[in-house]
This record gives sequence, C-alpha cells and structure tokens, in this order.
Amino acid sequence: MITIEHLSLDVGPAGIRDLSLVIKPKTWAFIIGPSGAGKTLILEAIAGLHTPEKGRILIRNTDVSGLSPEKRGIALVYQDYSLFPHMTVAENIAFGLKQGNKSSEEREEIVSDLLNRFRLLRFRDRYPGTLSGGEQQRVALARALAVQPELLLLDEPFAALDPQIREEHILLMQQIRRERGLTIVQVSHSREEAFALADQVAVIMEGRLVQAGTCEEIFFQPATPEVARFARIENIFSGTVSWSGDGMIAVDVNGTSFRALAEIPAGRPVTLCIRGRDLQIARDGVTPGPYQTCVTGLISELTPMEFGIRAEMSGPCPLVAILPREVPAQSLQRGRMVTILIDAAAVRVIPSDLKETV
Amino acid sequence: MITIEHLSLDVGPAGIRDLSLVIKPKTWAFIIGPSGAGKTLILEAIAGLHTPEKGRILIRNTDVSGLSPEKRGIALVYQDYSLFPHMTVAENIAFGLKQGNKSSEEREEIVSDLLNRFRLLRFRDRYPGTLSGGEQQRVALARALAVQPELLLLDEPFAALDPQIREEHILLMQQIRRERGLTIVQVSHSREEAFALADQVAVIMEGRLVQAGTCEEIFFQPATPEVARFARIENIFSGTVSWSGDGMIAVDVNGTSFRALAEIPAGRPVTLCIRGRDLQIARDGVTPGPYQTCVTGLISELTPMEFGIRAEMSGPCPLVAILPREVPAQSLQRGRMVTILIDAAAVRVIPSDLKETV
Amino acid sequence: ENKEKTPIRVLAAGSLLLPLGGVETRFEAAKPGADVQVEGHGSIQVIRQVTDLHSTADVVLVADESLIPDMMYRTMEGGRQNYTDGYIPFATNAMVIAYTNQSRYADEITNDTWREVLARPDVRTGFSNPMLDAAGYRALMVAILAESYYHDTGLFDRLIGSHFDPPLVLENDNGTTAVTLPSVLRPSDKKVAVRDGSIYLMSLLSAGGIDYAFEYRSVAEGQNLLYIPLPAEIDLSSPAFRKEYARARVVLGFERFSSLGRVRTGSPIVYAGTIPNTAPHPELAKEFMNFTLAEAEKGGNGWPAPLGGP
Amino acid sequence: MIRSCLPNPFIFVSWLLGGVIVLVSGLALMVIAVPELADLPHLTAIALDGRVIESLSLTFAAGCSAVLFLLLCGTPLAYALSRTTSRWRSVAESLLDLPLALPHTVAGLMVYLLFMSRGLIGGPLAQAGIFFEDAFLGIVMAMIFVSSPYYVNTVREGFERVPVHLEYVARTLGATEFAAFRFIALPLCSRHIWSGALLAWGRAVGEFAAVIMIAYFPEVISALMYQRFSTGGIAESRSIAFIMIVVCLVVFFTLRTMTRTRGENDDHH
Amino acid sequence: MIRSCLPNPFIFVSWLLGGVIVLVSGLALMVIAVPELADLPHLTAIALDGRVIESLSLTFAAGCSAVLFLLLCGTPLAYALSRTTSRWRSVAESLLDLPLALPHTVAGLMVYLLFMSRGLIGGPLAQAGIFFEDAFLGIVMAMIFVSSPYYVNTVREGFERVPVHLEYVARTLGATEFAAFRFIALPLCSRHIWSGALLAWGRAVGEFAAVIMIAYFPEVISALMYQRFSTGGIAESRSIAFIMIVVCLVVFFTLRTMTRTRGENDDHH
Ligand SMILES: Nc1ncnc2c1ncn2[C@@H]1O[C@H](COP(=O)(O)OP(=O)(O)OP(=O)(O)O)[C@@H](O)[C@H]1O
Ligand SMILES: Nc1ncnc2c1ncn2[C@@H]1O[C@H](COP(=O)(O)OP(=O)(O)OP(=O)(O)O)[C@@H](O)[C@H]1O
Ligand SMILES: [Mg+2]
Ligand SMILES: [Mg+2]
Repeated sequence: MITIEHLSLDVGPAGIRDLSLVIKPKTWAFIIGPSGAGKTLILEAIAGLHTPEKGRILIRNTDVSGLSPEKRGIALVYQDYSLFPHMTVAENIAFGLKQGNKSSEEREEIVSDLLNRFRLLRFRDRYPGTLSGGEQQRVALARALAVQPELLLLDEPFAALDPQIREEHILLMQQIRRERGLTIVQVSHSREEAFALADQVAVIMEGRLVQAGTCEEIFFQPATPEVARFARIENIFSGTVSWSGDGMIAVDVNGTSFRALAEIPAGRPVTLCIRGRDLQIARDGVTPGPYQTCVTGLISELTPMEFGIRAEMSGPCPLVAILPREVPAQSLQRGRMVTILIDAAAVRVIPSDLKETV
Repeated sequence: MITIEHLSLDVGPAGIRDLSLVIKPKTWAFIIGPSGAGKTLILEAIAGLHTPEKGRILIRNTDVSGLSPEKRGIALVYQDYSLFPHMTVAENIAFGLKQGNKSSEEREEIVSDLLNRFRLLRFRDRYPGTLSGGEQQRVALARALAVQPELLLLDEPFAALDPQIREEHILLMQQIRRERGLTIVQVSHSREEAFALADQVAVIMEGRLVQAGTCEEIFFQPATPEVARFARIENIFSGTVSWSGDGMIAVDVNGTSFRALAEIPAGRPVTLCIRGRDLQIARDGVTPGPYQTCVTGLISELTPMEFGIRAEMSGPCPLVAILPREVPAQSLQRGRMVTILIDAAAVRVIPSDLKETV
Repeated sequence: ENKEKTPIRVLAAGSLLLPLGGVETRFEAAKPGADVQVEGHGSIQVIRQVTDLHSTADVVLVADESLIPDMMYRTMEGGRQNYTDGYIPFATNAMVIAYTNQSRYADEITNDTWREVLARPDVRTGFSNPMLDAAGYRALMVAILAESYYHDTGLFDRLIGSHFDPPLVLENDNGTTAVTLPSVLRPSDKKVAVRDGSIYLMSLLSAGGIDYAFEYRSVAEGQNLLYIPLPAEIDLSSPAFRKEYARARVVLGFERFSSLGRVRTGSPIVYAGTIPNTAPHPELAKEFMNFTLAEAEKGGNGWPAPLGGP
Repeated sequence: MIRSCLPNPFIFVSWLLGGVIVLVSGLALMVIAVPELADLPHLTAIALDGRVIESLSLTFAAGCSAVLFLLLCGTPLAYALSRTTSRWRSVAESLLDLPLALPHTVAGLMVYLLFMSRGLIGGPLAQAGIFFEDAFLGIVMAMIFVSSPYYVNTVREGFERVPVHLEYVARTLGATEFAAFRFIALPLCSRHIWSGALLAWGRAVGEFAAVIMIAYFPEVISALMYQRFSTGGIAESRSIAFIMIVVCLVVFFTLRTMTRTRGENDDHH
Repeated sequence: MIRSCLPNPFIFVSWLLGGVIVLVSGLALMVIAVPELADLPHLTAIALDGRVIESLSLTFAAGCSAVLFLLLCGTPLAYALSRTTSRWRSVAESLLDLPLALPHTVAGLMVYLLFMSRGLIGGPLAQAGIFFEDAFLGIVMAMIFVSSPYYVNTVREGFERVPVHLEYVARTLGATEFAAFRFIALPLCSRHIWSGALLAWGRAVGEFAAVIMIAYFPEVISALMYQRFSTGGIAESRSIAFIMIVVCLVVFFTLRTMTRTRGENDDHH
C-alpha cells in the first residue's frame, strides 16, 4: 500500500533521515518511538503535507511526489483532534464530503450513519469546544472516515481518552476497518494498543527506523538496547561473553554470570535484556538447572500493580521482577533475601558492536 | 489533612454539588471520574482558586475560606503542565522560591537539587516550548515541589507521558513523597496508576461523590452500575432475583440464571457485575458446582491483549471473558461453542433501588 | 532660558506667515525678553480662535479688514467687554493668476491670453473656498470684474460658473453684478478645483493637479511661483477703483445658522491687525504691532504691498 | 475562556489606574454633550439638516467602501504575510506601516500625487474614465491609504494564530488551498477581521487632512464640520460633532457587543 | 509555530491581490523620495536645520511620553477590562473607542475644552501651576487621547489570551495577585504591548489637527510641515516629510524586527 524509499525531511534541527518502510495493504501498522522522534512528521509526509528533500513515497505503487494532499485519498487524524472549532459536529463530519461532489442527500446519509455509529447523534449540533476529549476524538475519527479514504493515518488517536471509552473506540475502529478493508497507520505510545491491534510495528528514534516487526519481536526481542529501554524491558545489562558453546553462552555482568541461548564467541561485549515477568522466585532448596541462571538479592522495594507485584532487588546486579499476585506474602517482604531463577531462553542477547535488525 | 464539608460550587451549568470528603494526612488520594465530572474543579477549590457557594474546606483542621491561594501551602500541577513559557526551566522552578524570602544561594541550591533529581540538568536554560511532554511534566513537578508544600495536587500528571517515562516519574514521586511526608491528591484516568499508588480513591460523577474507598473496592466491588461501567467491568447486566436463601441468590438475566453470594429477597431488581477475568472456559464434560454459574455461548470476537485474550460470546446474555494466553488455541476460535463457568463469589450484586455505598 | 521669555502669541492669516518669519527673528533680536509665536490659519479661523475657542492671543492679523468689525465687535462670552474695539489697516495685496512652468500652456499664457488659456477644456483652475477664505470670494470678484472690464460676456461662465453643479449664474442689478453661491459649491467637471485655503491650493498647483490658481501676489512671490499680474481695475489692489470693485458682489450660500455676513462686496484688499482686549501682554503686543507695521511699510519678498493711500 | 470567580483586589487597583483614561474619555464626551443637550431644538434642527445627513451618509459609505476594499485585498495580503517567512516580509511590513506615523497632510499629499488625474496611477485610470479628484473614489482611496496598516496588522496577527494542523487536516479531507483558506483560516480569523475592520473604519471615518487634499467634494463629515466652524462658530460645529459622536458610540457599542460572542468557539486554550 | 514547507499557489494569488496595497505604499513612497533624492544638497540642508531637528525630537519625545503614559495607565486598564465580565465593560469599551472614529478636529476640540486653563480638568490644574495650552503637556494629552484606543484594544486582546491556568499556578506557588500580574500576565502580553505601543506611537506622532488645537507651540513636526508649506511651498515641506518618512521607516523596521522574536515562546499552540 505504502512504500517509503529513503525518505529524508528537514525541519529545523530535527527531521526524518533516510527512512525506508513498506506497509502492506489492509494492515494496521504502528509507528512507535519516543517523543520528538519524528512520528507525526512521517504521517504528515505520507499525507503530502511536507515536501521531502530526498527519497520518495509510493502509494498503491505510484509515486505521489507531485500529488497535493487533497488528491491522495488519505485521511489524517491528529492527536489533538484538530476539529474545526467554528463548525458543529455534523458540519465537521460533512466537511470532507462538501469538498467532493456528493449530493446533499448522500452527504446527509453518510453523516447520519457515522453519527450513529460513533454514538454522536445527540452532539450533532454542538460545537467541538463544548465536548469532552473522548467525544471530540470520536468526531475526529468520524470526520476522517466520512471521505472514505483507503488509508487512514492516526496520530495517537486514543491517548487522551479514559480507558473505558478507549476500549469502545478501539473495537469500533477494528470493526470499521474490517468492513472497509482499510489500511491504517497509527502512531502510538501504548504497548497495550500495539498488542491488541498491530499487524506490524516500526520503531522510530531520532528520525531513523531502528526496528520493524511484530509486537512480540519488538517488545520481547528488541534489536537494540534503545529499543529495549523503550519497550520497558525491566532488566538491561551490559556484559561480556565469558564462555560459549553448544548454542549457549555465559555472560558476565558485574561478576554475575547469566546464561543465554546464542552463538557468540567469548570476549565479545553484549547487552542482555530480561523481562521482569520472566524472573521467578526459587523455592527454598531448589537447585538451578543448566539452562537457568540463579541470582540472589535483597528485596529493596515492592510496588503493587494491577496484574502483579513489582519487586526490586538490590545487589551487585540489581534486578526488577514482576511477580504474580499469588506469590505467598511472607516471602515477599522488603529486606528479605530471595533467590531468582531465569531461564536461558528468556534472556535476549544483543551484540554490542553490530546492531542487528530482526 | 483535608476535610471537605458539603462543598458546592457553580460554574455555568456544571459544578460541584454537596461534596464531602476526608483525605488523611500523608496519604496518596486519587480522584477519578469521567471527563467533565468536576475533578479539576475540586483541586482548584482546595487550592483556593474558586470561592465556594456553600460548604467549607478545612486544611489541618482550620477553615481556609478566607485564605488566598498563595497562603495555603498547597502546590497544584495541571495536566497541561502550565509552565511559564517565557521563563527557562530553572526560572520556572525558582519562581515559587522568589515569591518567598529565600536567599539566592538557598534558591540556587534547591533548584539545582531538583534539576538533578528530575534529570533536568541539561535543560536548565531551555524554554518550555522546546521540551517534550515528558520533560515539561518533570519541570512542572519540580516547580511544585520547590516551594516545599505539605500538600500536592496533581491533575493527571502522568497522562501524556510515554509509558517508560511514566514509570520513572511514578517511582520518583513515591520516593519524594516518602521522604517529605507529603500528602498528595491526584486526579487520574489510569487504573494502573491507581492500583500502584492510591491509598484511597474517590469517584466523582457529575460533581457528586459516588463512591470512596480503596482501589480494590472501587474496581472490583463498584457501588453503582455507573461506577461499574467506569471501572470497565466487562459484564454488567440488569436482572431480577428469582430465588434467595442460605446467603446465596439466583438472578434471572434474560432467561439465564446467575448465582451470587448475597441476601436479597426474591423479586427485587438488581444489577450484576462480573469481571472478564473471572470467567473460565469449562473443560469438556465438567459439571458446574452449586456455587457456580454455567453459560454456553458462541465465540463471536477474539482480540489479543498484552496479558491475555479478550473473547466475546454471543447468546441471550452476551459475555466478555479475558482468558489467559495459555488457553489452548484450538478451543479459542471464532464461531466455536464454549461453556463458561463463573464462581458465585465473583458476581457482584448491586440492588437497583437503593444504591448502597461500600 | 525659554521660560523667562515672555511669549507673544500672534494669530495671523496664512498669507502673512512668510514675512512674519523675518519679523519674528528681528523683533526677538531687538527685544531679547520676547518669544514670538506665530500661528497661521485662514483669516476667519484666526478670529474664531479668539471668539469661539477663547484662545489667548496678543496680536491678530487678518487679510480682510471687514472681518474684524464683523466678528470681533461683540461682547465677550461671560464678560462685558468687546473682543476688540478697533483695528489698524496696514497693507494691501493684489489678486494674480499663479502658475508653474509645468502648467499647461505655461509658455502661451500672457497678460493678454490668460482668459483664453484658462478657458481651454484641458486647463484646470483652482481657487479657495469663498465660504472660508477671503481669497476665495475675491477670486470670484476678479472673474466678475474681468467680464465687464474686457467686455467679454460669458467669461465668468466659461472660467467658473458653468463648471459647478448647480451652475453659478451672474445677476445684474442696476450696475452691480452678483453671484449667489449655493450652500454646497460642488464642481461638476474637472475644470475647476476648490480647496480650503491657499496651503492646499498651492500644493495642488505644485503637484501639478491644477494648472492655474487665483492667489495673492505676495503668496505667489513668496513661494517663487510664476504669475500673471492683472489690471488694477480688476485685481482689487487699488483704492482708486473702490467704486468699480463695489460693482462685484458675492452672496455666500450659508445655512440659516451661520453667524457671518452673507454678502461680500468688492473692495480693495486691506490687511488689518488688532490687539484683542483679552491679550495677556498688551504692552508687548503693541510694541510688536508697531514693529510689524514698520516692517510692512518697508515691504520685501512675501510682504503684501504697503497701503498706498491714507 | 471563563475566568476566576475569585475576588481580586489588584483588579480594583488596575481600574483605579486605568480609570483615568476612561474618565478623560467620559469627561470629553460630557463637555460636548452637556451644552448640546441643553439646546435640544437646535440640536434637532442640525440633526435633521439635509446636508448633515448627506455628509454623514457619504462619510460612512466611503468608510465602508474603504473597509470593503481592505476586506477584499487586505485579507489576502495579511494571509500571505502570515504564511511567508522570507525576509522580504519585513520590507513589505515596514512599507505597509508607513501611513501609520505619517502626518496626515503628507499622507494626503502622497495620495494626491498618485491618484490625481495626472498622477502616476490616476493618469492611466483617467484615460479609462475613472477619476479620483473631487470624487467619491478619491475619498475612498485616501481612507484606504491611512487605514490599511490598522487592518492588515490586526488580521495578520489573527491568521498567525490559526493552528496549522487545522489547515493540514482540511487538505487531507479534500480541500484545495483555497478551500482551506476559505472554510478554515478565514472563519477562524473572523474575530480579528471584525476588530481590524472596526479600527480601520474608525480611522477612515475620522480622517480630514488626507481626504480633503484629493477630494474637497463631496464633503466628508470632518470637512463639513470644519466649514461650519468657520462660518457658524463653535455652536454649529459642536452639534455636528455631537451627532457624529452619538452615531459612532452606537456603532461601536453594537459592533462590540456583536463581536463579543463571535469567535468564542475558535480558541484552543 | 513553524509553517508548512509546501509550495502553495494560493499564497501567490494572495500576494497578487494584496500586492496592490504594498504597491500603492511603495509608489507613494517613491513620489516623495524621487524628487528629494534628486536634490540631495537641499535635503541635507533641511535635515540639518536646527528647527527641523528640534521639532522632530519634540514630536518623538511627546509621542514617547504619550506611549509611556499609556504603558502606565493603559496597561492596567486593559488588564482590568480583560478580567471583568460585568456589563459595564461594554460601556467602558465604547467610551474608550470614542476617539477612534472622531474627526481629529473634534478630538482636538474635546481635548482643548477639557485641558485649557479654564477647562474642566485644566482649570484646577492651572491653579496648581500645570498648564497645557501651548505646552509640551498639551501635546502629550492630545496624543494620548487620539491614540489610547489603539493601545488599550490591542493590549486587552493580549491579556485575554494569557491562559488563566498560568496565573492560577503562580498563585499557588505563592505569588500575590500583583506578582501574578507582574511576572506572568505582563511578560506574556509583551508582544501585544509592543505592537499596541507601536500603533499608538504612530498615531500620536502623525497627529496634527488634534494637537494644534491645544498646542500650536511648541511645533510638532506636522505643524512645522504645515507652516513650511504655507511659507515655502511643497518643496520645503516635502523635504521634511521625507526625513520624517525615513525616520519612521527605520523605527518601524527596527521595532518589527525586534518584536518578531519577542514572545516567540509564549504561544501554546
Ligand atoms: N513543521 C515543523 N517545522 C519545524 N520543526 C518541526 C515541524 N514539525 C515537527 N518539527 C520538529 O520535528 C521533530 C519531530 O516532530 P514530531 O512531531 O514528528 O515528533 P513525534 O515523534 O510526533 O513526537 P510526539 O510523540 O511528541 O508527538 C520535533 O523536534 C519537532 O519539534
Ligand atoms: N472556570 C470555569 N468556569 C465555568 N465552567 C467551568 C470552569 N472550570 C470548569 N468548568 C466546567 O465544569 C465542568 C467540570 O470541569 P472539570 O475541569 O473539573 O472537569 P474534569 O473532571 O477535570 O474533566 P477532565 O477529566 O476532562 O479534565 C466542565 O463542564 C467544565 O466545562
Ligand atoms: Mg507527534
Ligand atoms: Mg480536568
């Protein structure tokens, strides 16, 4: 659907640098990355709102460089909704239709249908300024869908919504997407949304593509330490391979030896990433297997979370574990000494010199 | 710390209506509720930015009605950060200190310390407009803490942050709070935050207090159907008690009979709330126990989520279940017939006529 | 140092501003304690400053002696005195046709051809508003007088009368010729232009918007303009032709509320000065007046001609 | 945006300080109004005087035409300025500001030199039968010249405040550049357009020196007033002034009340 | 806010339409500049004339004093207006707008009637030895009167745009009402204050009719120009006009370039 080839775009000091990306038709693609990375810029470039310095964008295999935004058949929804404040909800939704040459009955019908689907009927004649964030967001989505675009660009569409409304919206968008065979490119900060919706994910940092793949790949097998940090992997360490053989390696981190599944010669510096959920508390007297790492530490901090308890362990190699709520309370107390077991398969190894892309 | 007594406040059509609330010293209190409920208004009223029509606010057991905002020793952080755009980061943080009579060395020291703690040192002389959302948020928090308030009011302080930064902030705030013995009142939309942080939670709807209690109470035992909906309890039904005895009741919902633990006479209308996570798929051939409800339905929709899979079941009484990822894939397919088991203890019953407050 | 000086406020007709510049310098040199401040307006405006705005003036100098008795021999508002009780005539002037070397047919116009040149369709002529400025009604009088002097019936009509809407029509009434102006003097084509006073007229002339303007000779000389002098019989300069001048009359088209005399009769141009009874420094004023009269007597560039007769 | 309900003693002090200006305006109004209201029959007679009414309508008509011209040409200009970053912008803006500080007689002279029928612009147009001297068009031109900086500056400020995202969104929804201007930027700037038009109108209607240089006739109200002062003295001209004041007060009050609500929804704060 | 990098043909059309106004201003400048630059010695002589320099400094000094007064009294007034919702606000605003549309002679008359030494305000002050007639103070008063609406309106608009949350936050951080005004609202309004001051200064400096009513002396530049016009014709006065134009262009260009960057950080969009 969209092919971005070596796109470069300068805006002041920041911009997009040599970005190539392919988004397949009818997928829901996510663009994620830290604030200021250039995510919004990419959407704007696809929509034709910036003229690239280098590279080109193909939509449906045709170069759209010379095509002005209104001719690209793309709708864009900004994070701040960008509703037209001087038009009512119905007028906002009908705006795109009025630019085309639909008859007024057709327009009326499309608008009514969208108002209905987005449960906006009673706001029909209100002005955006008087709506709550969630209501505004729904209007923005309905407005974008009204022109029946083939491609929908969403800039953090659900960020400012309260969770209840967010969920409703996501379900609705999924339904519409399926009906219309829409391709969606969405900028998001939320891993929850990415897991629920993304067919493919691209991670952008400082204007560059650093990793592309599925949600699982990005969040569980980050390609670089930066992505790992961005993916909120709780334990990230730098170390050196101390032993290698049989598809397994041992990595020395501050004197602690971690086992991991990889084939990297000894002596090479690597970064280890271990999700907090992959850490288990060893029951007393259990000896670790050959494919396990065993670390002992003092619990320094305990934080309850909705789906578990976050435990921080101090020690030469401080670890963070996310433990199920069912763990017996007596073993989880601040100041207690615990032994942690980590499966070698749960340890992701990133060689430090060559940043491989998965 | 704060006692709000029968507070009423009119702003246009909306406002606060007869609100009473006690917030204990050194707690982290949450105010949650839908958009436009009046949450921000409550914070502003506590800070002294509105003059109440009725009722009064006591802080440290003294009526503060006559006290202007600058004399209350309360700091307020807005969701939009409200940084002073014409001052550098350091000037923003020092603003409150300049209003007092601190020497310039003292000021310098406090500011440097905060810059350091909030990892803002390199932004010291930048203007807010050039910072990312997360950086701005940190400045806003540092500025509020600089005046060493006893009470901190936070209006959705972490909403617009990306998750990585959010977590860092939360940990930092917890640490500072513990050090200083701060009382914090926070408006939030995020149940995750509430679970991690809240000592007490108040739910506000349309200017009124509808429920106050701990996170578990609010999210697992909502007092009214509205709170249940707000708490995103997936299954909410209206029904009538068809049988009652022995501390258990049966409730008829569209022909399906649910069992619940309660003592309500038969014939009374009630609302049932069941969390999606409390629904289990019955293995073939299992017969439900006496304290269980058994419902059969067709899987109509499956959505993967970060911690599980969301399954929607159609049928006379449509259910939504959140199932663990470990459920065998073959039993989870769209169009398959499944049997759902629900423990009676997991069914929350709200009598429809008298909306009891837990 | 200015503070110790006594200011003498002189309200003067615009056409006197240039010579008064010299008077100011010399008077202040002769009398170091005095600070002469000359304020220029149209003659009628000059008097209004005193009578309506209660502006304090030490000396009032106007271009038409008749204005002083008309407008200033009245009891003051809130007082018993008149604004003034006398005046000194001190100079005369002549109406001329001023032009520049960019004016159309500047090389053709002479004493003899001016009537024909001014009447050409592409030539624009200007004069000031007769209702506000003495030079204005004097311009009309010149045209009226020229008609009989040159025995050129229809001259007034060709030069001025027919270019207004409604047209200005001459009426003969046993020996006097009068024109009655409508209340709004609106040109009907591009042949004539009317402006508030000589300052606007002169800028139009210099800018090339008009080709010829009826002006005082002293103004034309003072601004280094070319001009065509007119015969004494019609240029309102000579007391000898007082009777002839009186045959031309302009009836101003005032609204009913106006407090000025409506009928202006032709007469030799006489500049006059007075010291209002409200003058804050009457002694100095008198000194300045005498100094000015003496200077006027001497004449020079920009000065209206000294009074010839008694 | 709705403001605090908090009583604010500083506002009170501000009123005291700033009240001086309101007071002066009020007293100025009084010194004209009191003697006029004391002689109502005279005032009525003047108010019903055909020439006064004619001149008032002429002035307002010319003022409105000038504003109309500014709406048509000044609005695109303001838009273009607000969307231009080239350094020529500063040059253009300084040129536009020129009539701001010019003594009005000079402004009048400039207009005259340009638009008289032998002028740089007036010349060619005179060939085509369009004249400015002593004509309605001349009045309008002079008014446009002196009031344009007020209009253009105000409206430019307005366009600069229209969020660029809104125009972007409109473009992706199928709007051409012009449609985005017409349906988004223009209506969102309406408050500034109103207020600029009001400033420009006021400046135009009150002009004297610049107007009478090119068009002594037909008589605008300030020329009539000047003439009445010369011929009838202060009483005459004060009546006209008072009528003018009343009309202006009514116009301003109505327009301000109308604009108060206009553009209320347009803000993003 | 940084704008689109997209080429926009509509901007081009806008420039064409709006260019008319820039063109007229440019041509107007030319018709004055060309003859002056052709006779440089004369121009230099006039520029070095003591009286011209004195008058220019007087005019600018008076203009700056008027602006200073407006800064001191008009700013609190604008603030108070922006924070008042009472219906008296409309009345006060209409009164303030009054000098906007008044013929300048009427404005001058009003100032004169108020401030002459027998006037309503001038009277009592004359007792105290403060005179306005033919004095620097009189010039300043007239300038204040005619330029106040431009200043107050612009600055009020600015204060209305300062987000109320910022003042709220400042209050909770220990700022009194005054401190919140002084350190938050005032600096955030600085762009509007500059621009209002510029408009007001321009209006003040160019004023003639209103000023000479109360103070023909000392001579402001427009009075001097009038005087030179009467005595020396167009050539004399045009030189002064040209000098004035050059000075104003320089002032505007400098100030506009300075204000361009000012308040850049203040926006919230
Ligand atoms: N039109 C523009 N002109 C100049 N700089 C711009 C423009 N648009 C964006 N930028 C800058 O480009 C960089 C990337 O901006 P962008 O809005 O794409 O970030 P983002 O990844 O969307 O961040 P966020 O998550 O905060 O929205 C930022 O530094 C921003 O300031
Ligand atoms: N100063 C004010 N004047 C008038 N109305 C106000 C004012 N402040 C808030 N309101 C209105 O009061 C209601 C409650 O506002 P409030 O900001 O407290 O909502 P909230 O619960 O914080 O919502 P959100 O989650 O969207 O921030 C809204 O309808 C709002 O428009
Ligand atoms: Mg973005
Ligand atoms: Mg809020």
